[in-house]
Order: sequence, then structure tokens, then C-alpha cells
Amino acid sequence: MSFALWIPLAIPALLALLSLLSRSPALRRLSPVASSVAVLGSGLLLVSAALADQVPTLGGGLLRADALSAYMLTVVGAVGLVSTWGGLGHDSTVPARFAGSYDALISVFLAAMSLAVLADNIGLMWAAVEATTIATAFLVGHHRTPRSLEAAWKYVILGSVGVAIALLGIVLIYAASRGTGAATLSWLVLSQADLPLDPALIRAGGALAVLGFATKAGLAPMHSWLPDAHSQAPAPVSGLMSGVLLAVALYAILRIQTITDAVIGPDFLRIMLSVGGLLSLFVAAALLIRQRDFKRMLAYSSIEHMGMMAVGAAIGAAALPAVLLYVLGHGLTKATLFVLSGRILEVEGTPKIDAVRALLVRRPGLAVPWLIAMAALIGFPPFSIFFSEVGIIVAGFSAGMGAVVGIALVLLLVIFASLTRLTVAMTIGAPGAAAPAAVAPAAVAPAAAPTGVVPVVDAGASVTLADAEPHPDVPLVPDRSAHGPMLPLILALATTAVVAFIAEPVGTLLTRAAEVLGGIQ
Amino acid sequence: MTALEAGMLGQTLLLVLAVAAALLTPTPWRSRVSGTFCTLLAAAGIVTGALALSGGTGSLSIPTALPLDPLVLSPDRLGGLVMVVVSSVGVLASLFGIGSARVASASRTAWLSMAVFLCGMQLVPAATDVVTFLLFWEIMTLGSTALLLAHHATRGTVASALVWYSAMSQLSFFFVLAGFAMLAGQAGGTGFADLATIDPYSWQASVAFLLLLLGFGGKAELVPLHVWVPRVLPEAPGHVAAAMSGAMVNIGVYGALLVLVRLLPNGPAWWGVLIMVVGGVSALYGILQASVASNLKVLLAYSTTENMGLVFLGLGASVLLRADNATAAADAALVAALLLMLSHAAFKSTLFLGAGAVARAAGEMNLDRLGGLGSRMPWTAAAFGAAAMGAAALPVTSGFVAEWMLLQSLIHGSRVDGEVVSVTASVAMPLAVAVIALTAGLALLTFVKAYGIAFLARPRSPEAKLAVEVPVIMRIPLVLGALLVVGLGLLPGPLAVAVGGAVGPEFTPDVRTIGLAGVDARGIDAVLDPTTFVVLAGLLLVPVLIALFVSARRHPTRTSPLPWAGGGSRLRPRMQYTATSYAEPLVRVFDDVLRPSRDVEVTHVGESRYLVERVHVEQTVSDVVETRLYRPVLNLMQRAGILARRAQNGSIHRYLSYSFVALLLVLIVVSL
Amino acid sequence: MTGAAAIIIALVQLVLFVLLAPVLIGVIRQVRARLEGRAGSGIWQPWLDVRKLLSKNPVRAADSSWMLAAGPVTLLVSSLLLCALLPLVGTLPLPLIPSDLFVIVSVMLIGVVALALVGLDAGTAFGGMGSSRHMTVAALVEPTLLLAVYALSIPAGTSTLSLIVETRLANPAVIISPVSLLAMVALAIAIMAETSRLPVDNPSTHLELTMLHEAMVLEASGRDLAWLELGSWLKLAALLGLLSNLIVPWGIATDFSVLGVLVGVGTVTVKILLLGVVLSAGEVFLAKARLFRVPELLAGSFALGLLAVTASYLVA
Amino acid sequence: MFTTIYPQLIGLCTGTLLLTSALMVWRHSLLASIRLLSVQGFALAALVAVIGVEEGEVEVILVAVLVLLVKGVALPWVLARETHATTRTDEAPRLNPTAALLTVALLTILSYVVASRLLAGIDGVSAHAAPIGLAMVLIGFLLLVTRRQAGSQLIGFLVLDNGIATVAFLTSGGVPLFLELGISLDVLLVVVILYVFAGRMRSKFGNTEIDQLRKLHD
Repeated sequence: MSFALWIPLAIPALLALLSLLSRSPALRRLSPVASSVAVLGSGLLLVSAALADQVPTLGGGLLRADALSAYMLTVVGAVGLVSTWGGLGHDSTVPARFAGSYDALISVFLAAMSLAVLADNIGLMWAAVEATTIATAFLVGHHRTPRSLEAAWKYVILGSVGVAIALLGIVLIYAASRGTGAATLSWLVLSQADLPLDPALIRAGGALAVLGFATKAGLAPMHSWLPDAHSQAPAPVSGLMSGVLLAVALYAILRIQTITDAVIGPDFLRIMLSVGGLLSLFVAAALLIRQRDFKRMLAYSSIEHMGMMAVGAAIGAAALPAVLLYVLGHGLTKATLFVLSGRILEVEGTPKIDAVRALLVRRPGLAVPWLIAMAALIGFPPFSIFFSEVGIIVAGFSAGMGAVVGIALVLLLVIFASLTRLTVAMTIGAPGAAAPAAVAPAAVAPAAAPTGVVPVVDAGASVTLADAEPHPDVPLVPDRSAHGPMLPLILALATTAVVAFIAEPVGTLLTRAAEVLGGIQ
Repeated sequence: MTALEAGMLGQTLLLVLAVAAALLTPTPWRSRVSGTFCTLLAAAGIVTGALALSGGTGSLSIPTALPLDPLVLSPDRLGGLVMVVVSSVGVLASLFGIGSARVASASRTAWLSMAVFLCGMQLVPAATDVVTFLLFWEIMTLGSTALLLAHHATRGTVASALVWYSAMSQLSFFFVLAGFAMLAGQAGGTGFADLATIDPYSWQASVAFLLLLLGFGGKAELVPLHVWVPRVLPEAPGHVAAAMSGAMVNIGVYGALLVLVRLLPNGPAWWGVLIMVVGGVSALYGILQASVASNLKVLLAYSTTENMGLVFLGLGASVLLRADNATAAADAALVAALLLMLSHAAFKSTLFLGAGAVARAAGEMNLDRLGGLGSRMPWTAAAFGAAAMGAAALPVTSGFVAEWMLLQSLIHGSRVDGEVVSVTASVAMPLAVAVIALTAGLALLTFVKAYGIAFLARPRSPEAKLAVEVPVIMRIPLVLGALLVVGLGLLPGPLAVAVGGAVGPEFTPDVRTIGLAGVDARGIDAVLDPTTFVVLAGLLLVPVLIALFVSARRHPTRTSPLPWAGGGSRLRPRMQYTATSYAEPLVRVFDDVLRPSRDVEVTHVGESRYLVERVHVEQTVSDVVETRLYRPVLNLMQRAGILARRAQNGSIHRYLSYSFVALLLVLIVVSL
Repeated sequence: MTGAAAIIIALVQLVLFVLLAPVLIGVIRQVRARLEGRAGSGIWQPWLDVRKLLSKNPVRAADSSWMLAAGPVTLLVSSLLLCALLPLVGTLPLPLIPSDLFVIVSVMLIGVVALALVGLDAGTAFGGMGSSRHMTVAALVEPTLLLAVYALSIPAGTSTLSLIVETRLANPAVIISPVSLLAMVALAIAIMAETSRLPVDNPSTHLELTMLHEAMVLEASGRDLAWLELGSWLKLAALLGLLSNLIVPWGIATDFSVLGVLVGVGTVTVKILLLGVVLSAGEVFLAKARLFRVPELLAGSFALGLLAVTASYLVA
Repeated sequence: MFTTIYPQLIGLCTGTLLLTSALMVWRHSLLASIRLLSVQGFALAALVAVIGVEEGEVEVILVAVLVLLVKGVALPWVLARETHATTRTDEAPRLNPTAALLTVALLTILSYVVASRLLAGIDGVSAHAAPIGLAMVLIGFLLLVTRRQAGSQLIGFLVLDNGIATVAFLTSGGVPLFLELGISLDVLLVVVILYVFAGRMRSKFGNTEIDQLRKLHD
């Protein structure tokens, strides 16, 4: 089964080369999809191995696929598939000269994330995480506008600095391992409970590493790069970054947490992660209240969900399966939403919420999946985020962290209300009230967006499109097109809807993966 | 597989069919096909609930990927009772929807969500553990939200109603979630059986109780969590409003019952006092707002708050009396609360369906523009009238019996064998009686106004004049509902026995049937047989009728287009009393609570200051709770939201400083 | 056996009150007229009015509905029910439907509602106005009424009015207890308001802006009006009968015997007529309160009732 | 013989490292900062070499060469190329020099305090010098927070990175070689990317002022 460890690294790399060299646009554009399929396929292979109690290793144990790694690899592949496949409809406005590098970088990005989750060596894991920054830097700056350049600069500076802090932490952990006689960065070795590691060093190293990786995970106060980068990157890239890159960073935090918990007990990181998680929820809540840009809205929602996952990680063992399920649910949902947001941005020409109105009437083809995905995102059943949140909250009270979870619930409510308000603002309304799509974004001042006067019709009376005032710029014929492939989005939403109800093998896999981290004795 | 399991499976199957029907049927047929499936789904709920109520057993387990305690659906008697109630309303609403749904309310989304909504509601009472409960609770919320969304899709003006609804629903959900999680954390398991082992006198139980009361109270539209009701229900079509206000609120009551009967029975006295306060305030506030409302649906919506307030008042009294060892009265109060819930479901759904019929016929919900519908829509008028009697708790409707039982339990509660049980009870009970009495009085006014202004006298607008009776398919649920209102009122005995059995085995109220179908609550010496009552009234009617007929034969009635009419000759419909003017004396009396804003605009003729051309008076009564409690909080949040933008002002230096400070803090903390 | 006896007593009460109620009104009017220095129309005038009305053709507005016909009958039947259920001549409760406090109040409210709907159905400004004011007063009276009787019920330990009267008969000390006095005052005010007497409503006025009861019946004529008037009179008589039996319970039949019933009939007639005279005399010296002062009056009586109830728990 | 001068050598190297960092905070000229960075790179390479000789590991010597090439030569050269192309290279930092130097002093003290707790368990000369590395990290961060030019931010990042490398070598004799390679490559790539972006910035805005990157905000 060890070959399955090679696939997610080698095939995307090869495909990246291919898309750089190939002259066929079709081949080039399909290569990221193929990379995702490769990652997903090997992920599923490794999952089956993990379920059969095998732990494939490679390169002298440098790469290792336990249940957790296999699961994360599958998530990377699945979210990658949704983002890249769903992004196929995305029209690149960039000169063809750069198109090859775009597709190649996505493949490299996927390979880097795969490496990050497969590496048993935390140093290698760090290098892979840093490599994701490098791969995505140009993807964020892909549009080559001043804004995307700004986002890319912030992303690289803040991201690299953050990850550098993580490196400092890893260095300290390494230093601690020297004290035991055999210097190692192998997670497997370090997480053994009986290793005489120096507690002070591990404490500092763990704290710094978590702080560093928290930057990539988008946890406040290290989150500042995230809204800019996610809102400026092309939609599929945003989907990948938000859906899995954050999760991969969280994965790194979870691995580090296992090491520190074994040495200094769970309390220290528990406080740190709780503070980070709650702060993230707070930041997300505060900035969603008056949010004006729907891609930034999604970005802040990612911060919120990462905050919730961090709270789950803080709770520890009992909440870990819920956190892991959360990773999958959030990844798929957020990828779907980012893909959709890209399409809305493309057809409406503006990322301003005020400028996008009455979507449900004008463009049901986009609004309906958007609404379903939003329902999944804000935690309605049957979508799995519901189960994850409930699981985390119940576990939180059981673990005696009722206060933390209680504060989280208050913030979640604010976020819920804000997200609902913004979504309703985008989707509901009569078409006549919508701002014409042709208006340049800069011209649509938030307060000046026409709200129009719709004749008040009482309940029960018929409301037809003809009731609304016709607007010269808006076609009254609803646009039912999905503006891109629909199947990946349907698959993603269907998966999140049913996955929580599959006890076998998903339940077993989650349990095993949590066991890897010391959860569920 | 037991019959109960088959019933639950049947519901899920019918849900799938209903969803498929909603998605696949072409528009002209959709309402009929989907509505039929929804009706069947609800009917399956009635059957399942009845099976559970009669002691049937069976369980369905739901697989889950998370290592939670097993998710099991297995309704007990209480759950069965609630399931029957909710599903019955579902049947009425679905039947009505077949006829009434048009355009937006007949869209795919609308019917699909209706099925999801109904199924969610019907299965909440079947849950036997926290997660299943929350799962179906949220499915119910999702269904209702989507249902409203489907109706509001094209109407930007009502978007805020949707936001209010979903935010308030989520608030309730979070309260319930936190409360249950608190209990589960204490009990070490999420099954209701585990939760029932908790000592109700522990502080955790009290915190959980407060959270759950807020959560379930929110669903039951209690003050101060009712603010969504007057926004949402008026905008929803009749059958949706009926399902929400007639059925969904009962889930809130069920939650409270679950806590007070199953999970934490025999709680401390202050729980009871608190519930009574919340219930009493809700009842008074709800009925006050209802009595001054001019929009028929707003009136009905606020009346729900009132009725649920009374239900909770009964529940609270039951807890308080039980803590004071007045067991018989406590049991009676519990039975009364359940009877109130039953009767409310019957009359409120009928009223909302009636309002839907009026909306369809007259296109108008403003009472000030209705009138004279009684002769134009006799079926609707009769059904609405019967249900209004129920809402006003007049004999011999179900509402009357329930309120009678509640009052009986209250006045017998504070003394056991001539001894005062506690000072708390002896203060609380009289106040509760006063609150109920005032509520009942105001309810009387409210429903006299609603029925009298809408259905009697003369039309106040051309639309009302042109109104015609609704089609047969919509009359059926109306009549069924009205029959339920009266029927439940005539059969309090068997009903009380069934309800009393449902709260067992924890509690065993000593109620039995007496006479034909009368109720005899032995513990509190209260007997009532509505049938005998009706017979007596009938007997008294005989001589009156004889006199009437004798007189009528000799002196037949004359009709005159211009009767005395106060001596005037230009009697126009506009000169009639309107709903607003009807409530005017009341508004004055309760000026301090309602704080109406009046706007009088006088247009003078030409230059003269003395001759008036027209006077425009506008009076609006806003929801005080909303303007005084929610507005400030929301404004504060908006301001905070604007302020928070500064944190993300685009300066990379600021962002780097955040990281830098975090790093320094972590360094300092780790070296402490 | 007691069942049959109770039915007989109920029948006696019915017949007695149907006969007595118009006379009571006649007495009240006559006393008032004399006190005001008028000759008066005699105590039989109400009877004559009823007979006159029954032999006239009722005129109804073209737009009115069946409510205009059904409402008066409902009011009459509800008042008859009151006469049958209340402990007036005897205290034997009817089987299965005891003279329960809440049932009595509800029966009365049916009449109130019927009257209010009749007022509305006329489709005139006055009808609506009267109906609106009437319902406002009724809504505010109900708590007082319930609380007052609740207070009286506490010593008896039951809400059945017959038993309350019996208790007072058996234990007269209860009657002059402070709790009872408070409750009786509250009850009296509530009954005055409920039956549209001064100071809440002036029964002898037709001044539009102050009318309550009269405004509602303006559009009724012929037998409709007769039913309405008779129903209202019966209600007044029955409630005065209750009040008098609560104040002075002696004479009421506690078990069935011909003599006992005769005594009961005699005493209740005397009591009611006496109370009517007192009422009438009182009304001469009272002015009608402004409509918007009425709630204050009712709030006062409500406070008395509440005081009575809590006092009876905490003092007794 | 070597063992006796080993502490002095370590002290010399780390002293140079700290001095160059502090000087970078003081100097506003970009070119001067780049030269200082180059010196720092050499000092770091020397430090690694000293440790390598002391521990007698060839691998570490190899790493020293790598560090010399990347941090002492390649990166300063790239930066200098970028800087020469601009006309105006002086920095107007957000903090005046006095305050900045005071902050440097504070940060250094803080890192000594922190390191004294953290490294209590590690003996040896090198570990005693480790606070210098931590101080460099913080000073690098300070440069990032206070500098307005793209190039200066890059330098700050590199100082931070040098600091981490210093800590790594002083506490544990460096990380394994393959990892060191990976890390160096990553850093190099990041610098290249930032360099490219700085170029784009110049072509779009005509300068590399970071302050103009404030279009994206809430």
C-alpha cells in the first residue's frame, strides 16, 4: 500500500509539469482536476488501509499514513475535486501566458498539502505548509490587479512570518528531543507518552508552533491575511484555501497538541486554543455584522468555523471526531460556496452584497445552490456541520468547559444572524429592486443601492413577476443557468448531507483518526 | 416490526414521496399531489401518535458517524399525544393548502419545505435523546424557514421577517442546545434516560432549566422571545401560519413538558414561580397586543403568545404546587395545561385557516377594511366563530374546559386540608387567577372584535363587498377544525383521562369521566359535564323558541334599508366602528404599557382655521418589547460592527502588530 | 333524589325570576322617580313594555345578519341559565353542573358577548361604540368578579356558590369578617359594572356619548328588543339575588321541602326588592363616572378583591 | 585548543548577529541594511561553522557553506539588485530611531528573560547564547511592523528567519540537513516571490510603499 503515499505527491507534480509544458488548453485545465482525483483516490486507498489496521510508511518513516493522515488526504482530494471541477466554468481573464502556471500551481498546491498531511516528520510538515504559501502566493495574485497584488503581499508576509514562528516552535521541540538522547522530529516518536522531554521547552515549542500554524489556520489574532487573500484569489483557489488549507494547518496544530499533551498535560494548549477559538469567533462576529462583500463574508465565516474547530480541539478527546467531521463538512461546503461566489461575481460583476439583489428571482440557477450551501454552512441538519457543532458543544459541557462553549454559542448566534441577514439581502426581493449588474462596483456606494418600492401585497394574494416594476436593465426572464458544472456542487452538498449518517465506515474512520490523536480511549 | 415502528417508517417514506412529488409534479397539479402527500404524512403522524399514546412501543435508530450515544426514535405516551396534536393540525393545514396555495405558496420549494416542516415537527416528540431531539428540531426550523423563504422570495419588503424568524429560531435552538448539553455533561450521556437521573436541586439542573425555559419559551412564542411572531405570521399564508402557530408552538410546550415531567420532575418551587411569571406576563402582554391589533393575522399571532402564556402559567403552577406538596392540584394544573395546549391547537389552526380564507376572498387582512363577510362566507364565518369562541374560552368549547380546569387547580392549590401550603403559593395563586381572569376578559374583547368587525355589519371596503366563499376543499379543514373545537369541549372527560395517562408514569393525575363525557378531578373536587350543560341550555331554549315562533307568526320581521341608524340618514359603511376604534378605550386604559403613537393631521378648508376639510388620524401600537429591548441591542451591535471594521483597516502594519503582540504575549505566558 | 329536588328548585327559581325581574326593574325605576320627585310609571311598566314589544313587528337593517336575531335569544338563555344555576331559592346544586363560580361567570359572558355582537351587527357608529365600551368594561370587570368570589370561596374550600352560601349560613361569623367585607364590596362594584348600573353606565340616559348598554340595543326593535331587555333584567335580578344571599343567607332552602322552598321564594323576593330599593336610592345620589375614569373604579375594586384573597390566606 | 576559544567565538558571532540587527533598526538607508544583512549572513555562517567544528560534524560544516551562500551572498545580492533599480531608497519608518532602539533593548531583555526560563534544562555555551536568536526574531518582527518599504519588510523577514536559524543552531546544532535544505529553499522562494511582487508593485504604483496597500479593508 506504500505506493499510495507516492501518488498524491508524484502525480500532481507530474501534472503540474504537464500543464506548464502542454499547449492544449483543455488538457491544461483538466490537470488540476486530475490531480485532485489522484489525491482523492490515494486518500481512499489509504483510508481502506487504515480501516484494515495497516499503517503504510515510506522513505524510512518520513511519510506515514495513519488513519488521521488518510482521512485528511481524502478531505484534501475531495475538496480539491469540488473546487477544481466546479471552477472549470471559471473564465480566466488572465493572458494565456500565465494560464499554464495557474493550473500548474494548483497541482503543486495540492501536492504540498498532501505532503503536509502525510509527513510524519513535523519539520517536513512545516516545510510542506510553507510550500503551500509559496504555491498559493501567485494564485492569490493571479488577477494581477492592484487589489490582488495587495492581498498577495499581505498573504505572503503574514503567512510566512506566522509559519516562521511555527518553525521556531518546532526548533524548540527538536531541542527538547535532543535532551532525550536521540534527536528526532518524528511525530510518532515524539508523541509517545513516556518520552522524557523537557517540559519547559515543549511548552514553549508547542505554544509557538501552535501560534505559528494558527496563522495558516486563520485563527485570530493571526487571521488578518485571510479575508483579503480569500476575497481576491480566483474562486477555486479560495475554495481550496478556505476548505482545506486552513484544515491542514489545523491538522498540524492537532499533531503538535498531541506532543505537548503527553508532556505537560492538556491544560496549557486548552487555554490557548480556547482563547484563539473564541477570539476568532468574536472577530468573525464583529466583522460580519456590517459586511459588504460576499467573498469576504465567506472568508470571515471560515474564521468562524476554524474558531469553532479550535474550541473543539481545546475540548480534546471527546470532541475530536466531531472536529474531524467538521473539517470535511466545512471544506466541502465552503468550496461549494466559493465556487458559487466566483460565478456570481462573474455574472454580476461585483462582489458587493448591496449590488447583488433578488438573486433568487433573477438567477435561481445560482441562488438555489447558494441558499442550500448557506443552510449547510450555518449548521442546519441534515448537513454534517450541524452534528459537528452539536458534538463539540455537548462534549464541551461534558469536559467542564461550559463557559467557553457558552460564549461560543453567543457569538455563533450573532454570526448566524449576520449571515442570514446578508444572504437574505442577496437572494430575496423583487427583481426591480436590484441594482443593474452593469454598474461598475465603485459606483455602487453601499448606502446608495436602490432598494426600490415594491407594492405591498398581502399574504395569500398572488405575487407574480409582473407585479414588480420592470427594470430596463434587468431581464425579467429568470436565468436558470448554473454558469458552470453543477455536478461537483451537488455531489459536495449531497456528501455533507449524508456523511453524518454513515456509521460504517465513516464513523469507524473518524474514531480511528481521533484515536491517533489520543482521543477516545 | 411493531405498528409504531411501521408508523414512523411510514412517515419518513411519505416524506420522501412528498418531497419527490413537490419536485416532480408539474405546476398545475403540484398543489393537489403534494398537498395530498402532506396530508397523508400528517395522517401517518396521527396514527403513530395514537399508537404511542395508547401504549404501543417500538423504536427506530438513526445511524451516525460520530461516536455519540445511539440516536433513537421511540415516542412515549406524552410524545404520542403531542405527535397526534401536531399531526392533526398538519392534516388541516395540508388540506387547506391544497386549495389555497397559489403562485409563490404553490412553488416546489414551498411544498417541499411544508413536508419537511411537518415531518420534523411530528418526529421531535419521538426523540429519546438529546441529539435526535435537536436534529428534528432543526429540521423543523429549516423546513419552516424555507417555507417562509418560498413565500417571501420575491418580496424584499418582508425580508426582515425572515431574518427575524431565523435568528430567533436559532436563539431558541442555542438555548435548548446549551441546556441539554449542560444536562448531558452532568449526566454523562445524551439519552433522556440518563438526563432523568440528575438531581433537580443541583445548580447545574437550575442553569439548564433556565436555558431550556428560554429555548422552549422562544419556540412557544413567550415574551420576550415572541418578537418574530407579529412579523412572520402575518406574512405567511393561512395554512403555513396555522401550521406554525397551531402546531409548532406545541413543540415548545412539549419541550417544557419533557423537562418538567420527564427529565427534571419535582423541581424546586422557584422554577414554578419563574415559569408562572413568564407565562403570566406573556399571557397579559400577548392579549393586550392582540386586543389592539387591527391586522387579523397579527391579532391571531399575539393571541398565540397569550395562550401559550396560559399553558406555561399552568405548568408553572403545577411545579410550584408539587414543590409545596399539593399534589392533587399540581396534577390538575398539569392536565389543564395540556388541555389548553390541545384546545389551542384546534382553535388557533382553525382561526388561521379562517384568516387565510378571508385573505383569499377579500385580499385583505386589515380588519378596518373588512366587514359583512358573515353573509358572504357563511362556512368560514361559522367555523371562525366557533374557533373564536374557543379562543375566548366561552362554554362549551375546548378552551373553556381547559381554562376552567386551570382556574380550579389554582384556587384549590394553595390549601391542602385547610392548611395554607406556602406563602409563595398563597401569593402566587390569587395573582395567577387575576391574570387569567384579566386575560380571559381581554380575549373576549379581542375575539368579539375579530369576529364582529370582520364578519358582521357591513363591508368597509369594495374588496370585502366582493368576497365569495372559498372552495369546498378549503371548507373541509375549516369545518373539521371547528368541529374539533366544539367536540373537544364536549368531551373533556375522556380527554383529561388520556392526557392524564400521557404524563405518567411520573405523575398520575386522578381524573375520570363522569356523566356522559364530563370531567371529574377528584383531588380538587371539581366536576363539570358540558353535555348536561348543553342539554339544560337546550331545555331553556325551548320555551323561548316557542314564544319566538308564536310572536314571529303574528308579527313577521320587516327589513328596512334604512333602519333607525342613530337618527341619521347618510349611513355609510365608513361610519361604522372599525377595529381600531373598537380597541380605542382599551388603548387609553393601557396607555402606559402599549405606548401608542398617534398622528393627527387636520386639513383645513382654504384659509379658514375653523372649517376642516379632512382629519387623518393614524395610531400605531408598536411592540414595546421590541423597541425597548431588542432595538437598543441591535443598534449597539450595528455600531459595534461599524467600529470593528477599524480592526481590519487594510494596514499590513496593523496586522503584523496583531501577530507581534500575540507572539510577545505567548512568550511572556510560557516563561511565567 | 337530591337531583330531582335540585331540578325542581331550579324550575322554581326560573319561574320566580322571570316573573320577578321586570317587577324589580319597575320597583327600581319607581323608587328613583319618587326620590327625584316624579310620579313614575308604576312598578308593572316593564312587564307592559315587554308585552308591547312582543306584539310589534321587528325592523332589521338590510345588511344585518342572523346575529341580530340569535344574539338576543342567546342573551336571554344565558340569563335564564344564571337563574337556574345560582343559589337563589335553594342551595341544592344540579347534578353534574354545580353552580361553579367559573361556569357561572362564563355563562354570563356568553350573554355579554351576544349583546356586544348584536351591537356590532347593526353596522352603525353607536352600536360599535356601545359594544366597544361594553366589552372594555367587561374585560376589566372579570378579574374583579372572579377574585371576589374566589375570596368568598376560601372559607368554604370550594368554588361552588351553593356551598359557599351554605357555609355562610352555617357559620355567620364569616359574613362580617374583614375578608368577607372586602370581597363583598368588590363583588358589589363588579356587579354594578356588569349590569350597566351607575356609576359605570346610566341606565336611564340616551345621551349618545355616555351610553353603554343603550347604545347597543338602539338598532333592536320588537321582540329582539324584548329579549334583550328581559335578558338584561334577569341578569340583574339573578346577580342581586346572589349578592343578597351572600350578605344575608338566611331563608334560603338548604334541603328540599315545600315549606322550605316557599320560605326561600319569599325571602329571596324580599331580599331582591330591598336591594333594588337600596340600589335605586344609591343611584339617585351618584353621578355617572366619566368613561375613562371607570377603569380606575374597577382597578380599585380589583385591588379590594386581591386584598381579600391574599388576606384570607395569610390572616386566616 | 579549540574548546577554549569556542565560547569566545560563539560570543563573537552572536554579538555580531545582534549588533547587525540593532544597526538595521537604526539605519534608514535600504542599501546599508542590505549590507548589514550580508554581514549577518556571514556571521551566521561563521557561527554554524564554529558549532560544526566543535561538534566535529561534517554535515554541519556543509550547512555552514549553504548558509553562507544563501544568506550571505545570494539573498543580499537579489535584494541589492532590486534596490539599485529604484531611485529613492530611504525609509521613513513608523517609529523614530530613539524609540525603535529603546524597543530593541526591551525586546532583547525580554528574550533573555524568556530564554532563561525555557532553556534552563539545556547546558552548554551555545544554549547561553540562544537568547540572541530570540532577540533577532523579535527585532525582525519589529522591522516588519515599523518599515514602510517593501524591501525593508523583506529585510525584516530575513532577520527574523536568521534569528530562528540562530536559535536552531545554538539549541540543537541545527535541524537535520535535508530539512535545512528544505527550509532554506522555502525561504529563498518566499524572498523571490516577494521580490517579484515588489517588482509588480513598482510597475503598478511607481514605488514600493507598503502604505498604499490599503484598498482591501472592511
